[in-house]
Amino acid sequence: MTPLAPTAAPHAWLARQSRWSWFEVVFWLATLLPFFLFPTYLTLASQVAIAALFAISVDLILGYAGIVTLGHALFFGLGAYTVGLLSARLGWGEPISGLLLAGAVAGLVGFVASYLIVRVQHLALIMVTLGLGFLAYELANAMTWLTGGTDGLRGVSMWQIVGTFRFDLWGYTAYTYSLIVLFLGFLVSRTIVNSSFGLALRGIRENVTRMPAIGSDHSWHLRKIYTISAALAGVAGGLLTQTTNTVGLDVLSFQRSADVVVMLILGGTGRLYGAILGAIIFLVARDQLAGVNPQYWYFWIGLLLMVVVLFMPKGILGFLAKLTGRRD
Amino acid sequence: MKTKMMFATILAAGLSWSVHAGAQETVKIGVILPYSGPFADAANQLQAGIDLYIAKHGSEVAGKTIELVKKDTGGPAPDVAQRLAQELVVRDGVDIIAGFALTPEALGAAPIATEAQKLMVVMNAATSIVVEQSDYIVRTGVTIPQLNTAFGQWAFESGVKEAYTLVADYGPGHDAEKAFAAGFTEAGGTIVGADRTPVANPDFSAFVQRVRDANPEAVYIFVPGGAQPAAIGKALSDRGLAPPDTKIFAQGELTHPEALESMGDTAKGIITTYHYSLERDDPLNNEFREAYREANGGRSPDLFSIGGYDGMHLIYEALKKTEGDTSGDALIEAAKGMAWDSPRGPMSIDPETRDVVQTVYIREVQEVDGELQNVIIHEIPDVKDPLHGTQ
Amino acid sequence: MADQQPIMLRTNALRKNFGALQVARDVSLTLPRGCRYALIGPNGAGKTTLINLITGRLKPDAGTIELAGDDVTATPAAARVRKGLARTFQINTLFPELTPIEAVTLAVSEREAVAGQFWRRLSTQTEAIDEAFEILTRLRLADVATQPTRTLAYGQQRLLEIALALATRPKVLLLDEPAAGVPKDESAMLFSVIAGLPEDISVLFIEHDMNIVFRFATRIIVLVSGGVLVDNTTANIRTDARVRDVYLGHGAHG
Amino acid sequence: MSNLVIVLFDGFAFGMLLFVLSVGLSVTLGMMNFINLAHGAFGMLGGYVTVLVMRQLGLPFIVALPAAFLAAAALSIVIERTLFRRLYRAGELNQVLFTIGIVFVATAVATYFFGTVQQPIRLPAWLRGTVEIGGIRFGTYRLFLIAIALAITALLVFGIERTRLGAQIRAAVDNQRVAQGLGLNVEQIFGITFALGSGLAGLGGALAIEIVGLDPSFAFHYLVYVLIVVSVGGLGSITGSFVGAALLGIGDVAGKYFVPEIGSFLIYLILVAVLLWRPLGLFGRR
Repeated sequence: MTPLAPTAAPHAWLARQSRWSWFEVVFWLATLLPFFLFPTYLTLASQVAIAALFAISVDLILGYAGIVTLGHALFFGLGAYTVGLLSARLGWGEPISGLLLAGAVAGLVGFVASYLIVRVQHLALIMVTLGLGFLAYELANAMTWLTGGTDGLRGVSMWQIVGTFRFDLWGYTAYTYSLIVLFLGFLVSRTIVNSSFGLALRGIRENVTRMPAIGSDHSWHLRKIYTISAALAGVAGGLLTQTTNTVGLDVLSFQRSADVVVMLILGGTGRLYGAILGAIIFLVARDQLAGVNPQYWYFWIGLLLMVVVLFMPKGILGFLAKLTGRRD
Repeated sequence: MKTKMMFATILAAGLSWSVHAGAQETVKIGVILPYSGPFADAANQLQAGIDLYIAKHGSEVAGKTIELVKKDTGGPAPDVAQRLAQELVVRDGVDIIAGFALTPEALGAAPIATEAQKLMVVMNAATSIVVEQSDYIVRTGVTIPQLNTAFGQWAFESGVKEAYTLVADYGPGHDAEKAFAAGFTEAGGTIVGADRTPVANPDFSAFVQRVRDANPEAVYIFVPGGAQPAAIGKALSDRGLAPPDTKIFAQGELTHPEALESMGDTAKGIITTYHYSLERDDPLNNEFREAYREANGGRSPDLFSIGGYDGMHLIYEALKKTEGDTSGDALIEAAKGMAWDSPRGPMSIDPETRDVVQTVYIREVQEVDGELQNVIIHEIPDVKDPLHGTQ
Repeated sequence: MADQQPIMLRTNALRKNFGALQVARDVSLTLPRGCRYALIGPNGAGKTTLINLITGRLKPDAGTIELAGDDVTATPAAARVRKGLARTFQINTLFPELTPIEAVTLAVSEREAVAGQFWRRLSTQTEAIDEAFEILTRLRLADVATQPTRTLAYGQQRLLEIALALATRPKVLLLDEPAAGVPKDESAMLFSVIAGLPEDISVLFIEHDMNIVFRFATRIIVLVSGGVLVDNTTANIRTDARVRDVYLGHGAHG
Repeated sequence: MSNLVIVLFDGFAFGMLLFVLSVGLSVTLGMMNFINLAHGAFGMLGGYVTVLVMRQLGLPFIVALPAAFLAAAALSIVIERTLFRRLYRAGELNQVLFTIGIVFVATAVATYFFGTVQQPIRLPAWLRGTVEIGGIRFGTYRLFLIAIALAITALLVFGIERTRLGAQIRAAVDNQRVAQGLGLNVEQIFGITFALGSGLAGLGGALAIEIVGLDPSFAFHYLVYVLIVVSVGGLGSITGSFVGAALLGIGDVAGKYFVPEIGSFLIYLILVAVLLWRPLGLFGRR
């Protein structure tokens, strides 16, 4: 190694950590491929984009701050119901303001919940998130007069985006719109993880007991990222409502909370792209396997999860990174 | 904008070509069901009904071949059902969408039927409002008010004056509670108490004890099929709530064959309302039942099976009537007013509401030749869903 | 000379029990500005416990702690650090996957209250990075500044412990066996780094090697069974018979 | 008054079922820190073995119970030796992902062999109906459940307190490294404990059929209840699991009885409240 000028070295190195690589450029260009290659898969693609955004929101807390959650559907569902109720009960179907409000509502509840979350660790943390998720589900079921209960909320209809683009049957609008929101959400998340705040989160993940000894009020950091993550999950939920015109209790279900964690670990945590890759692999595999056999597809998904753990302990993206010899 | 138009043109061209090419000899039916997840059993039974109909009547109709495209929601998941319906139309070029064991999934897919102008056959989802969501929906299953309003009326006429209702705390349960209470109170009866049990409820003892405390003349029960019927049945008998001291009324799920096997003699005397009665002695039904058991390793058909079976019948007959025209408008016109003899008994499609009209059977669990059966004690013919037009 | 300096840290009758075991018995200490004090005592004397009490990791059952004249007994650990009370750990307590430059920059930005800025790229926090690199250079860690901590040599990790503490710009620095596990020749180097710390920092260090203690400490506090046995200048301790009996008698490496 | 007694009794019996299902997970989680979300799958296996033994072999229920225990224990040994062993040092997330994968596979396999239908069993006559004690009718099967759970608790407590293996297990739960230092073969102890815990889950699955039924979704559905018991009770503690399970069972049933409006919330409210008050669970240490 050639010695670098003492001050330039760390700056250059740190700048390199957050620089856009050509992998990323290629990846985002590739997200446009469905328009050309799989035009009949655009609705699936839009749901993949939504799941990816949701998985990114979980990656922010799980992958970067080490908060394991089995109840993040709480915020996804809040966003979904916010948009749904706005349209069905108040007649407001404007998509962009709806999304912002979905994020705000979910973020607000996330902020309140974060006071509980930072009090517990390990198994207790997982179980508290799980408990809160179930409480939200049961609450939505109990408030059938508002939410429509298990039948789902009826009467949701979205206006055209910026007054021009109608949500069409083929999913052009849905995918374009979801992709743009995903990209924006990704940019926000990327900015966060590459900031000094992101560094503090990694510090918490790496060694939470050291944080107070360097003067860090880490529970405030945790509350902050939890709130941001909740807001992002809410946006993802709102997006689902807007692109499907439906909201059912399943947006709040334990299944959804568990699936998103599975997607994230599958792809690889703490990398943002792992969340996206995991969502793609999980949902596409599921779609294709269920197409072959609608009854037993989860056998193969289960096998996939086991194989990934045994042979790619850092997720699929971690495995790929290792193959190409890149630093984590 | 320009490129977007270009995509759209290419896509539309591609689509119309594929749909056109397909339309020559096959009729594609997209089946949307929760094949995996908590409602997998419903999906499997419904699919078995569909398969039996095709096996029996061949896959050729009106000169075309029937082809099924199955899609799993893993649900209840209205958003997935919506997407799958969209994909079936756009990607697979189906002519008809069918299935729908669960109300939220039918509601999710309904707008697609309207937009794509495709016939949508709801084979089970049992909430009244389902058929109102699109002009292209027709239902071949049952509606909960249809079964329970008439049942409530009959219950009062049979001499019961006071009843307690205990239903699962979700859409269908709420509907059942409302429908039974409406029929019962309109006839002159009184509801002395009403409780709702959590949908994912492993243990009923607390609720049953509440019923016991109220000591009503009769209790009306609605629980989803699966594990809960046997569980609540046993909890009732453990608390000494059993006919004839306390009458037990329920929708037919409570006494399905597996539940009867598990409950044993304690099930005797339970009275249920249903549109399909397994042991009803009728040549059509006997043949259907035996063929079904043979094809499914001895498993008996249930409400899902008969919904799927009759749903296929409706599709076949409608296609014959339109001579193979698969447009949604032609098919829905053909379906309106259609009447036929099903293994469940005579049934028809209401030309106004496109909803199912059928006989409601009141049955009592009795021992016949050493086996517990639901024996029909009363029939109410040509029952329509009482809620249409009232909401 | 140090005795004329203002008192930076004072503990008044600190007491802590773990069940029936008394691990701190009315410990009263004063650290003037710029001091170089050593805390010695046999294993289990309660030295680390005392540091944990002072830094707020443990709550005392009785007694008070003053930092630069302010009572900080009820102040959370992180806030004490921000007020200028830093420590290192006997067992490496680092961030394995972070590089030293990242870890120290983190500590600097926590001090400067910019660690919560999530909208600015880390690499644009130039001042924090400059300062972090300056600290690393001072502690001879510049060469490994961009390697993950877990790949560093053990001695380098010990230095990083100190670097992290320095990044908080402490007024009082408590070093819990900074040379623990470090070979003898390297530990001398390590202490020469400590000796070279800014003169206005008050340093209290735990160390077993009496040669090092006598060389670097101006005053020595001997802790036995949770209580202060002796608190005196190095010169006086050398000749104190009690210290020889209870502590040195047990062997300097006890 | 008699209402209260019967509600407490029913709740306690349900709690005991949860106890048998979950105690194994509590001990293995406490010992090896291995997060086994497939624990419920062993319960499901026990259930299906019971159904097979009773239907195909025509053997009585009381014979099916030990068969369920043995089958689950035996399979768990195989899986522990071949698969789980590789994951002890893997992160908790990988353990979660892997064992969820097993749940998926187990569910699919159960569907393949048994279909999605409910599997009813016919209890022997002496377990059906009710017994009247002091004018209150108690469900016979629930009495049986309580008796079995108490017997298991007694055996476990006795075994852990008084036997050599028990002492080794205690040592391993308390501190794995120290136990290893004392020359104990921690992996072997863990293997045995794991088999025992899975066997108990299998037994729990067999006992559960009568109360909650059995179908392929069992593994996933009851996982949630098992996790709640384990976290409320505290890891590695048999007493904790017992008290946690009893508390949840009674809380669930009593809540539904007295305030049915929030019946479905109560179990989760208890969960969150207990963990915020005592993050390590009621009897958790460390």
